[in-house]
This record gives sequence, structure tokens and C-alpha cells, in this order.
Amino acid sequence: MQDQNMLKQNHTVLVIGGGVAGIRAAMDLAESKRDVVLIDKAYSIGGLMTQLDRTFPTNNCDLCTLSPNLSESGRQLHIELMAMTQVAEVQGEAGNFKLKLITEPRFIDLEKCTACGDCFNKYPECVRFTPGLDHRAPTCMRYPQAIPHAFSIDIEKCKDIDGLVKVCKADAILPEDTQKVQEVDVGAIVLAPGAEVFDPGKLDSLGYATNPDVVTSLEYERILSASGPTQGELVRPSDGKQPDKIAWIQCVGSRSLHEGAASYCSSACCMFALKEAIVTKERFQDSIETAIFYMDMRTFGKDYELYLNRAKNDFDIRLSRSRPHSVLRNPETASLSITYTPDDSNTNVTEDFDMVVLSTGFKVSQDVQDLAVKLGIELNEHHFAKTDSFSPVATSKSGIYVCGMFESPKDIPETMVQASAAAFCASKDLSVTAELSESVEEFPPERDVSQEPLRIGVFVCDCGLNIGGVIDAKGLADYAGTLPDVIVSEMIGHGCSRESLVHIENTIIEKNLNRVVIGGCSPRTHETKFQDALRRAGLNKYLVEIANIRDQDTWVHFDHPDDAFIKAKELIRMATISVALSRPLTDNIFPMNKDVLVVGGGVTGMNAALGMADMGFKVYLAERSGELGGVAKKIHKTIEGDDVQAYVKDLINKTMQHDRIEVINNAFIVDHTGMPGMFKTGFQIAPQMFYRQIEHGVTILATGALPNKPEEYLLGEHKNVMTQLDMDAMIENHPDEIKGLTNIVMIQCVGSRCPENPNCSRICCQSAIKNALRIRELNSTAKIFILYRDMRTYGFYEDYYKKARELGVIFVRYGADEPPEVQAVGEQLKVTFYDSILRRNVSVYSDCLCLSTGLIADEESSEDLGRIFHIPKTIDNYFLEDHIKLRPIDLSVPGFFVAGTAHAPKTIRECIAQAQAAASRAHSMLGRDTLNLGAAIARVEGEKCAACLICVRACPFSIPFINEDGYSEIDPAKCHGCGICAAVCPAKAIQLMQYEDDQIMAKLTGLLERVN
Amino acid sequence: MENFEPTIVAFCCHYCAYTAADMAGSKRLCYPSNVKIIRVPCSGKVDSIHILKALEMGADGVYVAGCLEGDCHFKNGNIEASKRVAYIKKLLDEINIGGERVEMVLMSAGMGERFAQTAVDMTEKIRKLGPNPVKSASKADHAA
Amino acid sequence: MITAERKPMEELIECLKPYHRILLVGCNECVTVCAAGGRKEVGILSSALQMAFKTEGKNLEVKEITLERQCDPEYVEELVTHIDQAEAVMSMACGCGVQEIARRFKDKPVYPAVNTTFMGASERQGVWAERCQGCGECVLGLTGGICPIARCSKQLLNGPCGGSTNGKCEVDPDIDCAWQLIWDRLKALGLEDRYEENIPAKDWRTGRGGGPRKIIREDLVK
Amino acid sequence: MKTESVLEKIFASGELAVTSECGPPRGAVPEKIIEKAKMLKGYVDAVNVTDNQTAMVRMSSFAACVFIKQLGMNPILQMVTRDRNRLAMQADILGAYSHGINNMLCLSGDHPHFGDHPMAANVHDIDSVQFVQMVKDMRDNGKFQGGDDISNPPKMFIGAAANPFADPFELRVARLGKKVKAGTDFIQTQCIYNLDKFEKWMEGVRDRGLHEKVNIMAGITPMKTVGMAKYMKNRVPGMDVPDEIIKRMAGVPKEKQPDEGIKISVEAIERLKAVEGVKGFHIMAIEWEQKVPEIVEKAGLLPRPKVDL
Amino acid sequence: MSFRKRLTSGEFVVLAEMNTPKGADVSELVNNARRIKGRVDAVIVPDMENGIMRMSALAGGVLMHQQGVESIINVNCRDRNRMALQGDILGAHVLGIQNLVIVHSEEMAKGDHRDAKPVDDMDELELLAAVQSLQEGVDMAGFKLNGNPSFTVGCNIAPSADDAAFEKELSLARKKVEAGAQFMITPPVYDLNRFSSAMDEFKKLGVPIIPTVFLIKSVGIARYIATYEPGAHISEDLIKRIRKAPDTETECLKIAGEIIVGLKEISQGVQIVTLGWEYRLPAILDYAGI
Repeated sequence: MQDQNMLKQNHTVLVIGGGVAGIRAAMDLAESKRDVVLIDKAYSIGGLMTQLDRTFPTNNCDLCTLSPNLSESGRQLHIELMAMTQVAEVQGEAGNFKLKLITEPRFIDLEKCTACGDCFNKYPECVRFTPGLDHRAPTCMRYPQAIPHAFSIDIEKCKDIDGLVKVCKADAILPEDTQKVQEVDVGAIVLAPGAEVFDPGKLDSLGYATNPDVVTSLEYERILSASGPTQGELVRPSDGKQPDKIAWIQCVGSRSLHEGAASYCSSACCMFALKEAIVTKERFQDSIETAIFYMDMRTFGKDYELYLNRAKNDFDIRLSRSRPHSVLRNPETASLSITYTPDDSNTNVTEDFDMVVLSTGFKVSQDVQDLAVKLGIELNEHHFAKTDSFSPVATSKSGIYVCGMFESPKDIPETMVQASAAAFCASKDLSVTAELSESVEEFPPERDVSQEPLRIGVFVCDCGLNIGGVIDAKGLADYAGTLPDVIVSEMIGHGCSRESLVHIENTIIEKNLNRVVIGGCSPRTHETKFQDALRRAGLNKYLVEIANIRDQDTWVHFDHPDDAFIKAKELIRMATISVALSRPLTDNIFPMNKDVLVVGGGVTGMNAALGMADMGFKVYLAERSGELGGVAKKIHKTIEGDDVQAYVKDLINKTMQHDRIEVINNAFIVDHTGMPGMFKTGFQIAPQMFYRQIEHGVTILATGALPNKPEEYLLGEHKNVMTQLDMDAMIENHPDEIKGLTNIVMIQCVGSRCPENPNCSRICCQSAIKNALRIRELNSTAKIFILYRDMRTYGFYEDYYKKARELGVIFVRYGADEPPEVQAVGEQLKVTFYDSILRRNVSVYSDCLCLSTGLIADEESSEDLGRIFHIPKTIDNYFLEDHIKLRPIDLSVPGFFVAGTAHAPKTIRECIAQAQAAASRAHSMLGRDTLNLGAAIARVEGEKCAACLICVRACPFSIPFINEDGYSEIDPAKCHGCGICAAVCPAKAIQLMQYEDDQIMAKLTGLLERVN
Repeated sequence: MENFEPTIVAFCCHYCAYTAADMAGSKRLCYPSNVKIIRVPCSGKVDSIHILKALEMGADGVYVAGCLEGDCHFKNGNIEASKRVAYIKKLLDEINIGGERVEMVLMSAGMGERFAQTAVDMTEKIRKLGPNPVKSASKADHAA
Repeated sequence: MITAERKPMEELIECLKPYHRILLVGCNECVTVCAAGGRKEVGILSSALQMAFKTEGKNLEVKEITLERQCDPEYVEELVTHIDQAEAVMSMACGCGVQEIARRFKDKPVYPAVNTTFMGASERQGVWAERCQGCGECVLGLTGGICPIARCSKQLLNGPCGGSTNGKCEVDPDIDCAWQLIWDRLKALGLEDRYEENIPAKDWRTGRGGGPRKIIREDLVK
Repeated sequence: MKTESVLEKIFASGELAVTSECGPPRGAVPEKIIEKAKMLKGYVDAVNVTDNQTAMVRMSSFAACVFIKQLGMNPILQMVTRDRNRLAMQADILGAYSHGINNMLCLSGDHPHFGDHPMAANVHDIDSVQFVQMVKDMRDNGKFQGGDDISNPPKMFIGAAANPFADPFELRVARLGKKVKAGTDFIQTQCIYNLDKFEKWMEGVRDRGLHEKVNIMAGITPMKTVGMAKYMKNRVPGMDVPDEIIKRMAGVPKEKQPDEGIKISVEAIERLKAVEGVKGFHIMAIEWEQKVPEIVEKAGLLPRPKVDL
Repeated sequence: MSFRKRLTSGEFVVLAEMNTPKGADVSELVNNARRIKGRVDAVIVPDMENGIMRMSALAGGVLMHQQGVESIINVNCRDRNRMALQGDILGAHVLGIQNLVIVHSEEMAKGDHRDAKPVDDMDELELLAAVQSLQEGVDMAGFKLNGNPSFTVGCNIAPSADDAAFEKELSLARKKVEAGAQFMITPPVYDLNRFSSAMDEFKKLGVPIIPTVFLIKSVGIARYIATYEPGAHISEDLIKRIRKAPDTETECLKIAGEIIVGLKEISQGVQIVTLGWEYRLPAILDYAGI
């Protein structure tokens, strides 16, 4: 079954793990024209994320956002996907690894299986599945768009093999299938094996093992999921009743000293719990009570603090700071009694809930630890892959990179960042010698449909419950069948699934269709998939029209299903009438400029620039100030103790000396034109302010953020009040002064998590602890107080937090409504705060007040650049990525990528990872030699043109001109496709392709037919 | 006319309002199904005749939704559209259809809430204005 | 270019009241360029008229045609195939076009849809200003290329009146004083002396004063 | 002597001439103009009779002139190019002269935009310079504008207006030059408040020697109130009222303002008398004719010289 | 009217700076010149300003001349010795260039040919004297010329951060005037009030003063100038105004226009410097009412 010839020698990258990280890495590599072998031990890829119902902070359905990625990876020609496969042996060195891979038998021929489900219906016991709560799962496939889109047989359990073989109409059952062993040679390895969820069964006090209504957060997710065991019905496992009161208990298996539990923080669980609570509230409003029991609320990610505020303020989710010690079944009421000590009290409280969700942490599975041994990479004390502060995705063994959970516990966006970063490092290893294979998907020649009578095919997705759950999708398809020129009209399951796409292609060919209407989700996300299907079926891709009956109908009118159905009919009719007028169009294709512009010369910018330059690209590194280095120049040590100054110095040297990097200091970007692959950016270069234009294909924004300096707590007024950065410098440069201190007070969240700057600055908790530990090293007697709101020492930083406590650093929590007060008393500062343990105000006379002021977006640069590049920003002025979850580096303007603190506050290590990730994304875009500007360009009908110049004046880009023949001409290479000229032309001589007037009129006709 | 349910056509810019409408979808923000969206690459592409034809064909209200001021992907298409809508409003006043049936709204791609709210507001407003006189007159015509 | 602007809808609706089927004819020349009567405006007016009629419970069938030029009989001839179906014609061309249609189709009432205003130039997108009155005897050579007849409120040929303030006309501060412009221009050209000449009283016969005019090019006459 | 005009004779005598003006009534009864004219008798040498001033319809200048003539005074027939084409103008000139009216002032007139007939056709068949030329040709060459001979040509003493303050300023002397070249005998200027600027203009006039070719009468208009001063400054096109004047008017109580206005006028006359080339004063007291004698007197312009008729 | 004539008759002169291309494609330069033809009195063509190698100012100036746009070319001592300079100046005259600005040049180290050898055969004052001498028919070596060139010659005043520097610049300017400078171009003006007091001093030089108006293009640039050029006096209000504007570009053009309007009252002309945005000059002129 596996074609051995497909496996390329040496220049191939092995990606281990088919979760989001593995998929992202594989796709980045493939787009950069590296061959990839992607293996996963499961029988379909997708990993943990495919089991989630929604993801934070957008509460989107993951399947919808992830599935296009999955099927994309399925069809990527550079990717060889091997499911049910594991590494058996590893030999060799970077650039030349030899691996032995073992693939378990599936007993099903992937080529033949259509995933029809007949085998499962007849012999459910011998078809494999392991979804969240598998005893109630309705389907053996883990999720509806599974890749490979095929079943898997558990031959052991099969009693009637002959019967099973017969039931398969596709003749896909292979009872003789055997385990296969094969050797592959690869140049680099990307580890993305993920993590496993802590098993709370061992913790007797929480009753997980004994009580079915105590579930893990992942199980709860499956219960909520439309594709889950209950088809989205929220019911208690014990009795199938809808719960009225649900509790979440945080830090189960994390930040704990229990047997088998981890001491680190699992980073993602706070948001996970908040999301589940919010989704629950969204669905059931006030009929369900929700409570989260937590120690510190760690919403440190981008815009996560706003999410927390929404949970508290808009959804009325109760947040209780306490660690429950037991969950017991209340025998009288059949509910669960949680006993805990509230934060502001010393007495135990017992409260009843219908369901308890345990926010279980993540840990590295034994399998993965074994794999690490085979690979010969070092693990840290928590069994995660060991990496270096300044090379965040490189393992201890060269040529092997790690991303996602196996590096440290993290959420999806950070996983995506690391996946791209790892892909980048791996492909960098191969870049110099790799002979890149150049193969493009071949499409059959396009059929000439101009003389054919209209033959329209309508395909209506039910999109699981998304469409089918609200309206009668079949009825809609039937209705479409009554419309003029419609030859075929049918309902399909998930239209975007591979199976459905193949079906559409076949139908086009069989029925000789020449126009296609898809009733499904937004064309914004899925148009390309259907266009490709048309091309495979020999039709021009512009002969398809998509009726957005999901995002703009069933999702927003589920409260009025009858109206939604009527509207769906209108939308389908609109698409059908308008597709009749569509005609074949040719895309405009131009050569790609492969130069890179990196804006911002801090650690992030330099890493991105060096990465791209090492790959062989010419890089312009534009820095607004006179020198490289950015904020990192003010930082001396990381919390792990690494020397930041030495690192930055070395980085600057490498950057300055690289012959493919041109550093432009004192550069102000003043204008920008063009499109991805052919940008032109104008600079003014100080001090002489001379003007210079650069042509480039992609842009990486690494403009950073500024150390915040809020006018609070006498900062800037009193000489002994300083920021953590000042403290860092003082420890480094004046250790003697540190030795003389007796009382040091640090205040957290100064200028962050406040109305002016609502988000968490992420870095301050660890930097306060870092400085506290360094002070402690120099001065063992000084009292160090850290006044905090939530200690957000996520991941392994928790270890340092623990260490600081052990070394006597005094942590005192304060509420946002009662912040500490500071008074200057001569040289000293009197800091007064409320001590919740003592339950009274306490004053400390301190000789040094150190404020954790965090970062604030550089409004100036983001304002200028946001305007010039047309890039949206968050309310706190950070650049807004295209998709907060799955595309954390890509900006909404294609060809633009963001990295570092311009995206959101983060540590140096995280910045480096993101810089590498941005380089990877840029690299994957530059992997193409041409750029496609689509077909939406304005065309002038010369005969009608009155040469009035109105288009010449109206065009925002000054593209039209009056040619020698005396009529307006628009260069397709320059046309941006806005259609403003078409709208103003008084002679109606201009039409915008894809949006021609008759097509818009047809849409109106389709939409309004009923009205007249 | 008590149960009058207006039909409203919204011309939405691909880059902002259309995306905002999708966003409203992914956030499951309900709004009246009276609003039907036609996607355009830029609000500046919406021709006066498109608006008029929508009304002529019986729409009770029309709005053009473009990007926030200064955010147009094509520099100033939204401003052009605003001016055009103002011109059409005057023309509609002249022929007693009422310019208030047509509006220009601005929003960014992330404003799913604003999209839903606009749909609610517009539906409410048109409901108060009553059916498009073009339509009701021709219906009367049919009845007779 | 000849400029025009659409007449108020009320007037147009009023004059079409007796009809059920009309021909709406645009022109692809000047009125297209000044956005008054090209294909686009024809579409807009057609739609607006039909709606206006519908609100009154009536139907108006409008056939839209835009001719290359309404002031040439050959182009107007193109209407022949449509004219019978229409009870009346509404023309969006300048007065020349309206009259040409009236001349060709003697039994069809013709109505102008626009007010023909002046010969002008476009100052910028959407703004047209009067530049020429077709007086038939051009003085621009004497006045630095700025016409005092079309652009001075009093058509003064020998200099500004006493009302010129800050370079603007006394009639309206938005109108440039033509003589200020002329003077600035003459100065810039170093032709200040031109101003000293007294321009004699104008012979208006070359303009409308001489009755309707005609140009005959013998060599071209057929 | 080109004409029998008293004004010409006074200029010839080297005395400063004084004129004033009367607006005809907006109705068909002549009493009002007779009354106004009588107030001026003995204090001025001639009286301008306006022609549909400010583009408002009034009794025709020609008819009103006849009444003034009947009082034994010297009317100056004003005529604007706005309302009549060259035929009507020449006809009226012949008519006026036949009634013994031998002074006239050739103007282009206020634009109808400001008047009570903004919808009226704006004739402007000829402009004011061409107008002067026409009247001169009638008088000196005995030719109608169309070229035919006039059997008994009208001998009009020809006046024209000049505004030294309008824009473009540098053109103002040249424009006067054009009128002089066309044959203007006397000039009445726009009311003068900005004496410095006027003197600067006169300098330009003298540079070209125009003061020797034409008799320039400085225009004087007394201001009644500070409100009027402000109005003139801000609303009347081509009027230059310096801030000092407004300040000065505003500096006195309301009831004293008319006196202050007269004082300003008198001072202006005193100062302008000394300016070379100023040959007289045209005192326009709009709807305030009763104050003209006071000004004339205070300015030391009395008694008016007697010249042979 | 020619630049010289306007200058001597006290008329307000409008100059626009236009850089020559780095390369041989002059289409953009020519297009930009056409856009403002008739709206400015002359175009100033810098000569490899800031040490960036470009097409020579002489060629640029002649190109302008061919387009019917009067030009003023910059001449500096960094790149040519006295032979080349005199030769080029004679050439310029013959090719129709009527105006020169003798400028001080940036150090080579700040340019894009850092390894090039600076010539600096003489200084600005000496060059000025040489131009005077050429006009009188004698070259620097004392030989008599066969036919004299004639120019209107100006000089620049450099920006100064404080009063002392200002005094120094002023005295240097006085020397330049003594040496024959017929007009002086000042550094960019961002604050009219502050400039008008400096203007009082400049006026004492006795030659027409032409202030520079520099088009700020972004908040970042405004902030940079405010921080690093203390003598420039960009106010916080101005930065705020740019920042709050719905359309920064338009606002910046307006600001430049407004400064020009203000300068009409107090100076004898203005030099507009757009550095790369020459195609925006018409808009600035519109806002300035020129």
C-alpha cells in the first residue's frame, strides 16, 4: 500500500504526531517545498483539538476551522501521511537519520474505503474508535472530516471476517493485512507527539473513578460537542438529566504535590475551564449555574484577560478562589458535594453540584518518553523535551526539533507558533543542499462551456448539525431542484469533506454539469476547496457560486428555523440565478518577488531576518531607532539565568555581518503599495530623512512593544521607585546597592489589567520572581514582598514561584478594588496593603519599591503602520492576527506576518519562537514562484467608453488611463479589484469580473422574486 | 400590515461587513432573517442602480455596509459609497419612496455584534416605515 | 463640453403622466462625461421613474437606449426600431439631442430629462464650471486665456468692476473674479501691456445676437 | 470747452468741485426727489441721479434729472450698462441732452443678483469703458456707436467711476487709464476711508499723468453709526474701511456717532484737498442728504463758486 | 515671470525640491515636474544630497529646463574639485540654468558610498566667491573667460538646536551674503510663531529669505523630529493633530499647506520639500491656495 518510491532520501522531514502542531509543521514544510513524512499512531490525524467542541477565546467550532487544514494536508503532494505508524528505531545524525517505522494493519484499503459506514453498522464491535467517552460514541470515526477518511478494523474482535468482507461494497476490507516495517531516511525530525491528559482516577478525594458525574474537561467537551456521544445534548452521564449546577475544579494534576501529579502549571486549563463555562452559559443562560474553583486565574494570553472579564461580567460565572479538598456524592440528592475553604474565610463550606468538571493538566506520556530515549534527546525534570532559552524548539540533539505540548504545556495558538518555528528550523537544515521537488497538482484541461445550455448542479451541505440541525437540508435541495436549469440537486453531508468533494466532481462529470451552486458555509473560508473540485472536474473555477447558508443563515437564525429555511431558499435561488451568468475567467498570475522586509530590529526582528537570510532570501531589516537590539538591550538575565546581553550582542553581530541582510536604521515607513508577492514600501530615513523605496514579496512585522511607564506609585518621582527593568539593571550593575537593602516591595499588575490597558502583560510575574530570586542570591536577609493579583507563572515558571516561596519571598494577594497605597517617607516608601490572612491593613516601610509595569503596545508605530499597511489592531493597539487560534502569525492582509511583542507581550524565548514561525510562514509563501491575483479585475468595454476620465480620477490607486485608442484602459497587473471605477462609470463601460452588474442584478432577482 | 415583515438587502464589503456577518454567525448572534446579504469586494463597488433596482424589485430597505473610516482596503471606497448613498437618499425623497429606506453603515471585520445590531436596527426601522410603496402599490394593482 | 443636470423628478414625472410606455434615450457624449445622461444615468432615471409610477399604482414601461450621439441624425436613426412601441420619448441629451429626436420623429412627443446648462470644463471630479458662451468671436487671446464673457458676472471686457474683493466676484465669494485671474495670468506671462489696450465694444452678431447660427464648411458640404 | 457743463467750467476755473447724489423714488411721484434736491441747492455744483441703484427698480434717472433741472440745479445723469443695450442707451442720452442735461456718469452697475429683480436679464451689451468711448464718440465725432452720423450730437460732460480699493489693486490705476483713454472727463471715486491707500493710488495716477487728463473727485460718505461702518467693511464688495475708523466710531456713544461720522468725513476732505490731482469731492450721503450742507460747510468748501452759464 | 525677477520685485516665490532618480529612468521626475508646471516658480534639484549617489543635479536641472520648468541646482564641494565645479557651472549656464544654491554637503560616511573619497577642494564661501568671479569673467586661476555666465545664487542656513548655534549660523549666513548669496533658504518651519522671531533676525541679512516647508508623513516622523531635532520645534499639539486625524496623509498635506499660507505673511517665498512624495506637491499647493 505504501509506495516506497514516495519517500525521498535525506531531504525529507519526518514529522511525528498528527495533531494540530504536526499538521501545521507538515503543511509549512510542504508549502516551502520540503518533502514530509507525517506519522501518527492513531488511525486518523487531528489529535486532541479535534475533540474540542469550541475553542477560546472566540468560542468557535474547531472542526470548521481545522478541517480545511486537515484535508489540505491530506492532498498536499509533498506530504506522505502514515497513520497507525510509530518509530521503532533511530540511527544516524542530523541530515541523515535512518528510521525504522512500524505501521499497524488497518485491515482496510485506504484507496477503496469510502467511509460509508456499512461495516460499522453491521459489525460495530470490530470497528475501532476511541472518542472522548467512547462507550456512547455514535461513529467510529473520531470526527466527521477524519483524515485518512477511512475506517479501521479491530480484527481481534471480529468473529465473522467473511461477513465483514462481504458487507463492504467497495471491497476495501483486507483481512490479510499485516504489520509493515519500513525504513526511511530523513534529514530532520519534528516532534509533535502532543501530551496526554492527567488521569484523575488516582485522586480518591475527587471521586472521578467512582462517580460518572465527575468528568474531565475533555470529556465535558465531548458531551458539549455536536459530534460527540450525546450529539451535543448536555446531560449528566449518570442519569441523562440536564444539570442545573456545574463546578469546575482547576489544577487537577498540575501545581500539585500529589502522587503522579505535576508540579508545573499546565497553562491552558484556566482558559479551557472559562470557555466551557461560557459556552455552557451561552447555551443555557440562567438555567445553569456555573462555578470555577481556582488558585490563580491564569489568563495571560492575548486578549485572554478580556475573556475572563466577560466570563465574570457578562456571563455571571462564579469564580471562587479556593482549592476544594473533596468531592463526595450526596446520597440523598444524588448530587455532588464539594467541600472547600473560601479565600476570605477559615471555615470549610460544602456546596452541592450536579456535575463536576476536573480541569486536568497535561503530561508527557510514557510512549513519548520512550520515543525520546530512542531519539536520544534529553528531557527535563518533568519529562518534557529539553530546549534552550534562545533556541526554543531545538532539542538537545541537532536536527531534531520539538513543538507543541511536548516542549511544554501550552494552548493552541502557541502550539501553532512552535509548529511553524520547528518546521522552519527543520527546513533550514535542509535548505542548502536540498534538491527541491517541483510538482504541481495537475488539473485536466478546462472544458469549453460557452456553447452549452445551462446545466446547474446544486449541492446542499448539512454541515453536521450546523445546517441540518436548523433547517431541512434535504427539503432545501428538493426546492433547488425546481429552479430553472438545475439538473442535479442533492444534499450532501459535510460538503467540504474529501468524500463529498469527490462526489461533487463525479457528479459534474457524469451529469455534464457546467455550473455549480454550493449551499454551505462562508465562501470566505471554503470557496477555494470547491473551486478546486470544479477544476478537477474540468470546469473553470469561477463557475461555482456559494450560498452562505451556514454562517449567515442557520447560525444566526437558529432561533427561528422556519424563517431560516425561507431565507436559505432565497439564498440558494440567488446563487442559482447568478451562477447562470458566471463565465470562465482566467486568474492573473505574476512572478513573485522573493525579498523580505522585516520591520523592527529587536530580538524578534533579527531572528526573523537571520532566519530568512540563512534560507537564501534577501532581507531588508528596517529599524526605527538608530541601533538594533530593542527592549532586550535592557534585560540582563532570563529567569533560567541565561545571559541576555551576550545573546543580543551576538545576534546583532550576526545580523550586521550577514551579507544577505541590509539593515536600515532610523527608518520610518511612509507609504506602501502593491500586493503580496510584489509589495513596494517607501521609507524616510533619518536624520537626513531621505526617501527610499524597497520592493519585497513579504513583510514581517516585529515592531515590538514598549516598557510601560504608568504614572503610578510615585514612579518617576521618587528615586527609590523603579520598574522591574530598572531593578534588573541595578542587580547587574550595582549589586552592592542590592546588598544594602532591607525591605523590598514589588507590586504586580501596575499599568496592566486596568481600564487603560486591560490585558495581562504576561511577562511580569516571572520577571518579578526572577528579580526576587536574584536579589535573594545577593542578599539573604532582605525581606521581599510581592503584592500580586494572580501569580501567573505558567508552565515551568511555576517551579521558580515555588522556589521563591521556599526562599522566603512573601507573596501577598491584593484585589483590583483595593490596590496597595504608597507614600513617600523621606528616602523610604510606606506601602500599605490589605492582608487577607491577617484581615487587616499592613504597612511596610520599604527602601525599594519595584513595580511590575509590563509592556504596552507602541501606539505610535502600530498606528502609523496599521494605517499604512491596512492592518487591524486590537483595542489595546497590538496587531490583530488573521485567526487568533489557528493563524496566530498571519495577518489579515496576505503577505504580512507578525512576531514578537508587536503581537502581544511575551518573553524573549517566546519571541524567538514566533520569529522563527514568522520566517516559516513567510518562507512557505515564498515557496511559490508566482502569485495569483485572482480574476476580480476591472475590464473596460472600449466601444462604450466616453473617455470621460471619471474612472481615472476615481480609482484609489490611479490605475486607469486613457489609451491611444481614446478609451480607458486598466492594467490587470495593477488593478486591485475594488470595482469603484465600475460603480462610477457614467457610460457603464466598466465591469468588474466576478461581480458584473448582470450578476448582481441576478442576485437581486433571485433574492426578491418572492416579493414581487 | 400588522405582520409586515420587511425584506432588506445588505450589500456587504468582503473585507469588513461580510466578514463581520460571518463573525456574527460563528458567535451565534441572532438577528432577524429579514436581512439578506450580497457580497461585494468593496462598498465602493455598489452602484446607485443596484440600490434602486433592489427597491424597484420590492426590497423594503437597502443598506450598504463598508469598513470603518480610514480602514477601507481600497483607501476610500467606503467614503465614495457613503456619498453615493446620500445621493440616492435624495433621489428617493424626490420620488416619495423615502430616503430613509436606504442607509450606509460602517463596521470592521471583527464587529459581529455591530453587524447583528445593525440588522436588528434596520429591520426595526423599516418595519416602522412600512412596506416599500412600490411593492404595496403593485400588489394593490394585482389585487385589482 | 456641454454640461447638463437632471431636472427635478417631480417635473419629469408630471410630464410623463399621460403615458404608459416611453423610450428613455441617453447620449454617450457630453452628457455622459458630465454624468447627466449617459448609460448609467439612464438606468437610474428609468428605475426611479418606474418606482415613482408604481407608488401611484401605475405602470410605466421604459425602454432604455443610449445613443453614441444624439445630435447626429444617423445615430438617432437607430431609434426607428423602438419608436413605435413608445408613446413618448424622454431624452437625457442636451437640447440639441432633444431637438434632433423631435425633428426625426414628428408624431412622437419628446421631453427633455435634463436642463442643458453651459459649456464648461471639469474643475475636478464632480465639479463642472462654465467656461465658454459660444459668442462666436473669441477674445481669449487678449485676456490671457481666461474668458471675461463667460466668467465675469458683468461680461466686462476692460477690467474688473469695483466689486472685486480678495480675488472673488462680488456676486458670490465662491466665484473667482475673472479679471483677477486674467491679470494674474497676464502678469505671469509678462504680458501686462495687453491690459492697457481698450477692447472695443463687442459685435454680438457672431453670438446669439445675430439670430440662430450655422457653420458651413463648403469643402465638406455634400 | 467741450460742453456747456457747469462742472467742466468749475474744473476749468481751478476751483474744487462738489457734487452729491439723489436716489429717485421707488414710485411714480416726484416730490421726494425734489425735496432731497432742494436740500442740496447752493451747497453743491451738481447732483448725481442714480440709475436703478443697487439693482432695485426706481424712477428712471432721466426723468428724475428733468425734475432737478427744473429746480435750476445741475443734474448728472447716471446710466448703467446692465439694463439697456447700446440702442436704448444712446436713445436716452439723446433724450436727456434734449432736456438740457449735459453731465452724465457711465457705470456698469450693480449686478442684479443683489437687487429686487435677480431673475432679470443681465444686458451688459458693452462695458463701462466702452460706454465712455461711445458717449465721447457721439459728442466729439458726431457718430453713433454703430457708425452713422448724428445730426445734432449730444454734448455730454462724461464722468465715470473708479474704485481705488478693489482687487487687484495694482490694476486700479491702469483701469483708470483705460477710462481716461476712452474719453472720461471726470471721475468720481468709491467712498474713501483708507486715506493712505487712496493716496498711494493717486501716486500711481500721477505717475501716469492721468491727473492731468481727468478731473478726479474723491468720494466721501459720512457714516451714521458704527454698525454702518462694519457693514460697509464686511458686506460691501470693494469697500475698504480700516479698523481704526471702526474703532473710532465705536469709541463714542451711540448718539454721538453721527457727529463723529461727519467729523471723519470733514477731516478726510481736509486731508485730501492737499493731494495733488484731487479736483473735487463727491459727497454721497445715502438717505442722509440733509447733512451734506453741514459737511460742505465744515470742510470749508463754501461758498460755491459762480460760473458763467 | 522668472524666479530672479520675482525675487527682485519682492514677489512671493514658491520652490519645490525634486530629487533626481537613482538610476537613469527619469519618467517619474518628468511626470512630477509636469504636475506642478506653472504652479511653482522653480524646482530645486539637489546634488546627491545626503551622500546618496544619484543622477547629477546638472542633468536634472537641464531636464527641468526642457520641460519648461525653471530650475535651481545645488552645488557642493564634496564631490568635485574646483576644475570640475567651474566647468559644470559654465556648462549649467550654457544649458539654460539660471540659478544655483551653494550648499554644504553631508559627510560621505552618512551616505551610501561610504568608501568614496570626499574632495572638499574648497569651502562654501570660496565657491561663492568663485561663482561671483566667474560671473565677472574671471576663473579661479585668474584667467579671463570667453563669455561670462550669470546666475542668481543662494545659500542654505543650517538648522540650529539652540541660541548659540543659531548665532553661529547667522554669522555664517552674513558671510555668505557678503560673498554674494542673493537669497537664503532656511531649515524647515514647523511652528510659525517661533519661526517669525527667527525671521526677524534673518531679515537683517538683507536678502530674500525662503523658509523650507517639510512634509511630515507620519506620526513616527513627527515624533522623531520633535525628539532629535530640538531646534525644529514640532509641538505636541501638532503630533496630536496628526495622530487624531482620520486620514493622516491628508492631514500632513494640510499642515504643510497651512504653514505655507502662514509663511506668505512673513517671508518672501517658500521651498517645499516632500522627499519622495513629489507627486503630492499639487495637493500641498492646493491646500496652500497656490
